[in-house]
Formats: sequence, structure tokens, C-alpha cells
Amino acid sequence: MNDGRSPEPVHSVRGYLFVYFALLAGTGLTVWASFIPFGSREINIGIALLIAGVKAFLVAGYFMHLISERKMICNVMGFTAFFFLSLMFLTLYAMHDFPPTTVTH
Amino acid sequence: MDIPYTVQPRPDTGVYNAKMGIWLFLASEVMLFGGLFSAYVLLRVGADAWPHGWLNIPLGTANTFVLITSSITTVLAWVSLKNNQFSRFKLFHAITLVCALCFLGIKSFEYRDKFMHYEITLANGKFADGHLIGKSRDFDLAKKTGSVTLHGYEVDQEVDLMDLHRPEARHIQREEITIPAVEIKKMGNYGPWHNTYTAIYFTLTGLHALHVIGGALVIGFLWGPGSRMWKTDPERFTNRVEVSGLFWHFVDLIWIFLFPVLYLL
Amino acid sequence: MSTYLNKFPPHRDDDRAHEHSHHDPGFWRTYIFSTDHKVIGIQYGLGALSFMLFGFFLMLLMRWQMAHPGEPVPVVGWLLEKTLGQVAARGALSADLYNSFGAMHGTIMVFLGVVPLAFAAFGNYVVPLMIGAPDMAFPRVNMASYQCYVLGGIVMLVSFFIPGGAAQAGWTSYSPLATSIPTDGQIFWIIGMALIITSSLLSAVNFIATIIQLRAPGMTWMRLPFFVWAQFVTGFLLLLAFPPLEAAAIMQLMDKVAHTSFFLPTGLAIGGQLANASGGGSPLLWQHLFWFLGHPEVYVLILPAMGIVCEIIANNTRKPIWGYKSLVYSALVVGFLSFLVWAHHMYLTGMGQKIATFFQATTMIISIPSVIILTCLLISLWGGSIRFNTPMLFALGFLPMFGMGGLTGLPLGLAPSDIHLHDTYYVIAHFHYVVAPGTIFALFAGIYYWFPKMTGRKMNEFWGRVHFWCSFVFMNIVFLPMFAQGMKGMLRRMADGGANYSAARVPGAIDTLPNSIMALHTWILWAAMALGLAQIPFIINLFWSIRHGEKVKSDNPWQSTTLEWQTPTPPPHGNFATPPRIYRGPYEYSVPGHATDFFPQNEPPDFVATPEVSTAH
Amino acid sequence: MKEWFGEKILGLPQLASSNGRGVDDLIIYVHWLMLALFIGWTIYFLYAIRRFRSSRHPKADYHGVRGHTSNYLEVGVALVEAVLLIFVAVPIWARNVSQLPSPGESTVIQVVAQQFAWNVRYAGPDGVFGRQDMKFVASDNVFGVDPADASGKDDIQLLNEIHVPVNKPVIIYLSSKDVVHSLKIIAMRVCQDAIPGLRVPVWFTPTRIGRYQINCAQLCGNGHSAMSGGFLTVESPADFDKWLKSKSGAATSFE
Ligand code: HEA
Ligand code: HEA
Ligand code: CUA
Ligand SMILES: [Cu+2]
Repeated sequence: MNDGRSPEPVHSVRGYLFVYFALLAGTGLTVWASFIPFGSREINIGIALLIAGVKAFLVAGYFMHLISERKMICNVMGFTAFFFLSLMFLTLYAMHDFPPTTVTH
Repeated sequence: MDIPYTVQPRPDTGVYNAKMGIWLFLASEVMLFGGLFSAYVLLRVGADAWPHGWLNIPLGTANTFVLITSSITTVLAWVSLKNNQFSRFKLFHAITLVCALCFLGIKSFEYRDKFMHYEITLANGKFADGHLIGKSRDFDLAKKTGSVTLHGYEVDQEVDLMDLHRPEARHIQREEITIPAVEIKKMGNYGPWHNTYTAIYFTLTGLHALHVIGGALVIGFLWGPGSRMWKTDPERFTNRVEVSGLFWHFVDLIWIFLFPVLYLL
Repeated sequence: MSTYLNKFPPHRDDDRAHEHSHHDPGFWRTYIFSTDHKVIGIQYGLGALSFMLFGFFLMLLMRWQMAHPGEPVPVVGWLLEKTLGQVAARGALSADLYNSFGAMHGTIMVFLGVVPLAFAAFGNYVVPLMIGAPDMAFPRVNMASYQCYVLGGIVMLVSFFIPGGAAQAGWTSYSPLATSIPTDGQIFWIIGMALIITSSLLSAVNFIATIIQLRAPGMTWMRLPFFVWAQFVTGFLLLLAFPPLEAAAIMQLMDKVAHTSFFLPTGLAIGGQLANASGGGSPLLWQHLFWFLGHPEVYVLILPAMGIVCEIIANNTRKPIWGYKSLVYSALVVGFLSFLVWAHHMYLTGMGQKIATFFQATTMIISIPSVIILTCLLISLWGGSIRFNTPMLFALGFLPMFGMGGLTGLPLGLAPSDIHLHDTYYVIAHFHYVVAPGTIFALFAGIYYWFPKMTGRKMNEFWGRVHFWCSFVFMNIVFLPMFAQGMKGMLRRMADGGANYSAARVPGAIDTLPNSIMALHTWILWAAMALGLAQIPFIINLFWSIRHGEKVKSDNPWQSTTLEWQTPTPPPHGNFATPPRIYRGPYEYSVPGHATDFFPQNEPPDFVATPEVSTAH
Repeated sequence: MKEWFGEKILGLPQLASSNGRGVDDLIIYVHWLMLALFIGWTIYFLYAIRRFRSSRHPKADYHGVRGHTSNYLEVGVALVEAVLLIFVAVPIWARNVSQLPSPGESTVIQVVAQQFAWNVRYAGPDGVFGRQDMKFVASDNVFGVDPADASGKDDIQLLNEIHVPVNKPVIIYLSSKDVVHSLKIIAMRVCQDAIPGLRVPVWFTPTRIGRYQINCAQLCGNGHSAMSGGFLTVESPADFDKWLKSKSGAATSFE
């Protein structure tokens, strides 16, 4: 996030290619990791989401040049991410905080 | 007065109008898919058993490669314009379009596969599962006449169909089995109605596919008739390519989450 | 300051020449497929007012039914039977029809009436003018947004006439009810909503981009009129809260047409039949996604109204708004928090202690910035020189009315008191006080206030006063008794007005509704009719004044400081003849030492103003 | 004073349970706050618009109010709200949802709502409900009782009538077989949505003998307003036992 200057688009093709191959590698890695039993399903899910997160960061950060984008846009996306997470986790939490002895089926 | 900052960035915000607009639009898209992702998490957490390994991982991986490739060609197309190389732009954008079509092709093949895939509850309490090869001419489930033929296998309990990812499941022998209608209690394919997993799978990927189609239409326009603007207003055209590219990357980004979430986990 | 201005390149001289090169675009492009924000604003306004009138008409029929359950509706009963058929047999409302009308009253009022009027109509017309912009950032997107709105409205209207009638599951469309009712009305509702949501999203993108990008040189954030701030926050609410509802609508549509089970749990047996669905879904998921929109939506209804009231109060007290910064920050905080309170509509769905505490706490916290906003507006009156013209009357009327509505939100916001009040007429009264005498009054105020800008003529002052006083009195007679009814436990959405729970019908039970409470129905019915009649002077006044109203003597008839009054009236295509430059905040009224009692935002500081000079163009 | 205000000014309906006192108290306290604010501001408001009308006050004051009174007021409102929340609302809610009375010393009932009536089920003489599972749910077995379970044989199943002894906690396990309904018994200050797919407990202690109407508070279809046939009868323990005996014969079994 640079605030002072207008964003300098990354014209280096090599940089983009690097990100590209990182993304391909990441895809391979997720598939591979999903077949390895890490002990519990949760760990597998965590690893897959972590890799997906990194890949998403690469796409958003470099292909969409978010990391060199202005603060305003980063703020908007930041709030959006926050509201998305609160929607997901508060709902999830609400579904796990029924009065005791409630039966769900 | 004309509308300012349609091409040049506004000094204090550093972006031109359309770029601001597309980012705002993407924010709303995040919430749209966010709603569906929340639904996914909730349904999954609430389910007794969540299917595993129901989708074709090699195809999914291939499709991921295709989309990532289309993403880089979009960036490179924009870079080409920035560097004043119009014919390279045409080439890269063409690749993007081919990738988009390829993605949709693979996706529709996968859809078809699911619609051909049947689970049959047998009268003896067992379950048959597999791809439909054909039904006899007089097949009528209501009247219990005729028979169906599947390429698949039988299991004792429905939960055995849930995890096709586990090692034993991967080595199950599939064969052609013919089941007379009298032995069938219930029969249904793996369409969205099958269970909450297929429901969210079809909804999420369907909505994603609509985005791919929309993006492809825009990119196709900018590649074809829209590219005439390069002659009259190159800067504005470059901006348009950038904006459509942002949308395209976003579609890619969604897939990056959809793939592990639906195929692998 | 000057460095800020210097960042902007000087405008090219050929701007004006460009202006004249526009040739007459013809009727269709001028009035129907216009991309001019002012025309679109007026289109939205007329459309939304018509829908509001229609929504009110539905409500009159419902109020008749409540006061006289099962009796044929006088005057229009035969027409209902003719057009709607069996559901209106003998010209009386069946329970199905009552439920349709209720659901559509809510939907139409909220999504086709108030949001389009408050956000889209006023936002379109006023915001670009206020920030010194030539138009919206994306004029064609703007047109598309309006067309989606019209299409969505048509879909909603058509749904009344399909077999089975319009949606019947309330504006909240809770699953599984919404999926189980055997009419396609719900599908129409979903498609209509999808169009309306698209329209709102496009508008929201456009407004936010416009406000960020097209502020004239010198129009810094803290010099924006509060109305623009309100629209800005509203834009974000629409942008981020609507999509989850769209996602939910897609899922409900899938449940309905593809027989999925997103919102249908296992073992559902509707009408004695086990549901033909796989099960495994959750009805509460729909409620969460709906209220994730639903709550921010209510602030979408109120923030623009507060913005309008703020402008009018500043103008008619002839003094700066007290606490401008607090207003702005409060609006931002309200916007932010409104995403975190939604489950206060769901306390009684079975909510554990921790999550209930969280949502009660956020609900109480969000009431504080609302209190601050109201306090600022009220304190602004002190020391003013108040002119009581029609817009000001409506704006002043807004304050106590919103106060009542907002305050009655507090007992609803605390879960234990909500046990008694939930789904009673207390809730109906609570939110109608905020949306009807609250928001609608503010919208009336805005119409009277900006009408001269749109037409160059004022609306008739006398009839405006008649409109205000009659509306004020009858609104209160309609809604005040509802608090009493709700407190006694009268439930909402009762096709018979609660008769089945009344002491008259159900002898011997202890907690039935006393006759005095049921008798209030008659009062409300008559007051609602009178309220309807009170709108006639307004409607006539509105259309009559376009041609025959008193001509304004200058472009700035209210002697206002904000930018929309510093252009020709009505503003030409492109709005400003020369690009404006802004030197000061929005509410510089009665500045000590200044010649006039208003100091427009774009008047250079060294300019020695006299009233004639500053208003003539 | 408090009761008088609640009954006469607010018009709260009769209260017939011990847990409803807290609900009513909270309603009353909040309304005191609301009234104080509303009356205070209204007086200020009317005074201000009279005092500062342009005919009387032709020249507006650029600065207006300069003090900090309003800040104190806002902080005050926040404080009162915080107190009400932390010391009244949260404890009541906690008691309501987390501190169920023990089943042994309460009347335990299951209720399944349907369009447009209430199915009621008692455990019968043995005091044990039959085993339940969703897979047994059928149109004539809304509770999903396992037909093979012996403890279900003496369960009592009724439509639209709930009887409970006075002064003994009642726990209702509430569910729905079709759409969302809401069980509301006004005098008990009880309201709980009946959500298909969930079985939620709700409890109260009736303190007054009598007959109460059960309201359905959630829109549930075209019969919503007519879903009013259910009654709660609170009676003396002796009467209750007699009633329960008379119903035991009516035990429904699922074969
Ligand atoms: C514009 C719309 C709007 C606004 C602004 C609000 C504002 C608030 N609302 Fe309301 N609400 C609705 C529209 C609105 N609401 C609707 C439509 C529903 C029903 C939906 C449905 O079920 O169909 C609803 C329902 C609703 C519920 C659910 C009730 C139930 O179903 O059981 C709750 C519960 O917490 C609630 C709380 C609040 C609170 C705490 C505020 C607070 O933000 C209020 C804060 C404001 C104040 C505290 C006022 C301060 C003013 C003064 C102090 C000055 C007084 C001045 C003078 C007298 C001159 N509302
Ligand atoms: C913005 C929202 C809004 C508005 C403004 C209103 C306005 C009114 N509402 Fe409504 N209402 C809702 C939103 C709104 N309502 C919602 C969401 C519900 C819940 C639905 C559900 O249960 O699902 C509801 C439910 C509801 C009920 C409960 C029904 C039930 O539970 O069974 C009642 C009962 O009296 C009612 C009455 C009224 C009345 C008398 C008005 C009056 O105030 C109307 C005032 C309007 C006018 C006076 C017309 C103004 C228009 C003009 C003057 C037009 C001029 C035209 C031209 C120039 C062309 N409403
Ligand atoms: Cu059951 Cu309303
Ligand atoms: Cu709310």
C-alpha cells in the first residue's frame, strides 16, 4: 500500500510469470496435501485453506495489483472481508449456542 | 462540464472512475459468494456425514490450471497494451478466451457426469451406486416393470457412499449391474436435489460459471468489436482491459477457493 | 489548502463549447432512456411515489379487513373479486389475500418505495449537484439501474395476477413457509427481488464512486454536506448487505424449483406429507442471511432521511449544524455497527446466552450514535432564527416521531423484554414510527425543499401546511394505538385482526384481548382513511405546481449555502456552467461579519457579497 | 409504583408466572428511561422552536450552544443502557435459557407445532418419553417415536390442550413439523419459535390457576390467525393428576 504516489504498474513480465508458476505449484501442492493423512480432517482443511489463502493473496496482490493499490481501495476490501467473516462466524457461532438440552436434527 | 477522471486517475484518490467502480463491485461480489460460503460452512457443520471424493479431482485440477493460465494471459494482455503492443494483446486475449471456453467445457462435462450418476435404494436395504448405462424399454419405476443397468457397485449402508476418497473406496471394483425395477425402492441421480452437498456444489459452481460466461462475453467484446477503441482512445481502451481483467482475476480467485473446498476437503 | 487545490489541473476552456455541441436528443433519450442524473432522479421519484401510494392502498384494504374481518370491502370489493378472482370472493379478503397484501405492502414500501425515493431519487438528483459534479460517475450504469428497478417493480406487480396470487410469507419470506406455499408468487418475489437488488447494487457502486471521485476541487471530506455523507454510508450498506440476501434468494429459488434442501431440515412433513426433499438444511440459515440484510436495510431507510432533515434544519435555522463532525462520525459508526446487530430480530428462535448477550450489547451500542445524531439536530435549533415553511415543518415533525420510533426500539433490543413484545403490534408501531412519520416525513420535506430546484417553482405553501398538519395528526392516531395493542399482546400478521384471540370470541381464557383493544381497530381504520385523504392536497399540489406554482425569484430561493443552489434552475445538462471551486464547509450561515446570513460554499473568501450578486447567474 | 406503572400506564396484561416478573420489570425500567428522554427532549424541543422562531429571534447565533451538557446526557444514556443490559437483561436471559429446572421436579411436555395446531405429548405414568428419531417421523407420528421402544407405549398424545399443575416449573420441548410457528402464552411471558429441525426447551412456573390461550406468534400460512385453538390449563396438583389419569387410556401407540 503506497499512499503518496500513483500506483506504478508492474510491467515486468517475468514477475507475472513467477506468480503464475507459484500458483500452479500451489494447486499441485493442495491436491497432494489433500491425500496425505495429517491426523485429522481439520488439519487437512486448515492446510488447504492456508494454501488457498496464499494463492488468493498472490492473485489479488499481484495480478490485481492490490498491494500497490491506494489505501481507499484496500480499506474498502478490508471492511468487506471483515463483514464477510463476521457473517460467517457469528452465524456459525449462533448455530452452536442454542439453549442447553436443545436437540438438533 | 464533462465527467472528469474517466481516463486519468484523480490526483488525491489515485484511481480513475471505472477502477473505483469495479473494486466496489468486487466488494459486493465478495459478499455474494461470502453468503454462499457461509451457507456451505453451516450446512457442512450441521450435516451427519459430508461427502468426500465425489468429484473428479484430475478434471478439477486441470480446470484450475486452465483458469490460472487465463488469468496470467489477461495480465499480459494488459501489459502488452501498456507497452503499445497491440497484436500481442490480441494473442493473449485470444488465449484467455480459449481458456474460458475450455473451462466451461470441462465444467459441463462434470455436470453431465453427475446427472448420469445414480444412487439406488434397493428393496433389500442395500444401496447400488454408479453411472447409468441404460434403462430397459419398458422401465417404469412406479409400475415396477423393466430394469436399469449401472456401471457401479453395491454397498450395505448409505454412509459407505459418503467417503469415496478413502483408500478402500478407491479400489472398489466397478462392474455392470442390472437391477430389476421391482427391487428398487428409490432411485435418484446426483443432481442438486440429492443432498445438501450437491445442492451447494451446483449452486456455487453454477453461479461461478455464470460469472465466467459474463466475463468471457466482456473479454470477447474487448477482443473483437470493442478493440476498435484502441485506435481512437488507446488510454481508455487500456483502462477497459484492466477493469475487465480485474473482474476476471476475481473469478479466478473464487475458483481458487471453490476447488479445494468442493473437490478436495 | 491551496496545495490541495493545486493538485487539480485547471479545467480546459473548451468545456463550455462542448456544452453547446449537445444537440437535442429527442423525447425517448430525454425522458425514458435518459442518462442524465437529474432525469433519472425524477423518474425514480415518480416511480417510488406511485409505489408508495399503491402500498398504502393495499394497507387500507388490510385495515378494513382487520376492523371488519370477512366483510366485503366497500367501494372496491367488486373490483378485487373481478381482477383477483377466488381469493377475493364476495369482495372480501381471504386469509391468503391478506397475507399476500401484507407481504407485498412490506416489500413494496421498503424496496420499491422508500429506498428508491430516499436513496435513488434524492441521491441521484441532489448528490452530484451538492458535490459539484457534472453527472454521476457512470451515467449508463445509472440508467441500467433504473431499468432494473422498473423491471423488478413490474415483476412484483404482475405476481398479483398469477394463479394463487403474490408471495404470502411476509416481507421476510421465512423458509420453509415460503417454499411450501403452493403459489408461484414466491418465485416472482425472488426474481423481482433479484432485479431490485441488482438495481440497488448498481446505484450503490455509482454513488460511492461518484462521491469519492467527482467531488469538485476544494470539496474535502469534511466539507461535504451531511446529506452526502448519509448517502455515502447508505451506499456501503446496500453494497455489502444486499449480496448475502441475493445469495439466500438464489438458494430459496433452488429449494423451490430444483428441490434442494438449503433451508429444509430432515423430516419435514408439510400438510401431512413428508416433504419431497433430501433434508439436512436449516431454516435458521435463511433467517440469518435475511436479517444480515434486513437490519442494515432499516438504516438504509433512515440515514438519507436524517441527511435531508439535517440540510433543511441548517437552512431554516439560519445557523450552522451543531456538531457536524459528531454527525459524520456517528453516521459512520451506525453504518459499521449495523452489520453486527442483525440477530436481534431472532432472539426467540432459541438463542443461547453468549450469542444473545453479544447481539443485545451491539444493539444497545448502536442506539448511542443514533441518540447523538438526534441530539445534534435538536441542539442545532438553539440560537437559530427558525423559519417555519413547509419543508421545515416536516423536518421538525421528523424529530419527535423518529424519537418515538427509536426509543421504542430499546425494549425490543433487550432480549427478555422482547419475549413479551416480539411479533406484536408494538413492533409494528416501533418501526412504522421510524419509517412512516419518520422517513416519509423527511421525504416529504425533501420534496418540498428541492422542488424549486427541479422546476423553478415553489409548491403551494398553504396546502403544504394542510398536508403537514393532517398527516401529522392522522399518522399518530394510526400508530399510537398500536403500542397499546401490542403491549396487550396483539399479534401482527393476523388476517382477522386478532379476533380469534379476543375476549369477545374466546370466553373464559385469562389472557385474551380486551374489547377496548379490539375497538381501536375502528379508530385506526378511519384515521388511515383520513391519512389517505390528507395526501390528496399533496398530490394535487405536486402536479399543479409544476406549471402553476409560484415562480422562484432567484436560483437560490431558500438562501442556502450548499452547492446545488449555486447552479441555474433547473440545472442544465452538465450542471455547472463553470466548474465550481469550494472554499468552506456546508453550513456557513450567519457568519459574523459577513454581509448576508449565508455564505455559499463556492463563494471566494475575498468576495464582498450582496444578496443580489451572490444569487444572480 | 412499579406494578401500577406497568399495569395502568403501559397496559401490561395480567401476569401469571413467576419468571414473567423479570420480563415485566425490564419493560418497565426501559420505559422509564424512554419516557424521561422523550419528555425531556419534547419540552426542550417545544421551548426551542417557540423561543427561536424568526419573528422573535431574527438574527441567528453562529455558535449556538457551547456547553458540554449534551455529552453528559449521551454518556448518561449509555450508562443507563449498560446497567439495564448487564444487571437486568443478561441475568434474566441467562436464567431463561441456561438454568433449566431439573426435569425431576418439573412437568415435562413435548410440543410439536403444525399447520395449524399444537401436538402435545406427556411421558405418561412411567415418566419416560419413548425413544425418538427423525427417521420414524411420519404424518401420523410427528414426534418420531420409535414404535419398538416400550417406554413409549404409555406416552400420552393430545391435540391443542396442555394441562399443568400450578406452582411447579413446566418445561416444554418445542419443535415443529412443517413451518416456523411460535408458541406464545401471554400471561406466562413465554414466547419461543417452533423451528422445524430443532427441539428447543422453554420453561416457566405458572402461579395462577386458570385457562390461558396459546398464541401462534409467527406467520405460518393462511391459517395463522386461526391457529388459536390451543389452551393451557393451570390447575391444582390434584386436578392435574386426575386429568392425567383420565387421559392415560388415550395413549397412542405407533404400530
Ligand atoms: C428506519 C427503520 C428503523 C430504525 C431506524 C430502527 C431503529 C432501531 N430498531 Fe428497529 N425495526 C425496524 C426498522 C427500524 N428500526 C423494522 C422495519 C423492524 C421490523 C422488521 C420485521 O420484523 O418485519 C424493526 C424491528 C426491530 C427489532 C426486532 C423486534 C422483534 O421483531 O421482536 C428490534 C430489536 O432489537 C429493533 C431495535 C431497534 C433499535 C434498538 C433501533 C435504534 O437504532 C434506535 C435508536 C434511536 C433512538 C434511541 C432515538 C433517540 C432519540 C432521542 C433520544 C431524541 C428524542 C427526541 C424528541 C422527543 C424530540 N427493531
Ligand atoms: C418503508 C416502509 C413502510 C411504510 C412507509 C409503511 C407505511 C404504512 N404501514 Fe406498513 N409495513 C411495513 C413497512 C412500511 N409500512 C413492513 C415492512 C411491514 C411488515 C410486513 C410483514 O408483516 O411482512 C408493514 C406492516 C404493516 C402493518 C401490519 C400488518 C400485519 O402485520 O398484518 C400495518 C397495519 O396497520 C401497516 C400499516 C401501515 C400504514 C397505515 C402506513 C402508512 O404510514 C402509509 C403512509 C403512506 C402514505 C400516506 C402514502 C404516501 C404516498 C404518497 C403521498 C404518494 C404520492 C403519489 C404520487 C405523487 C404519485 N404496515
Ligand atoms: Cu402457527 Cu402461526
Ligand atoms: Cu434491526
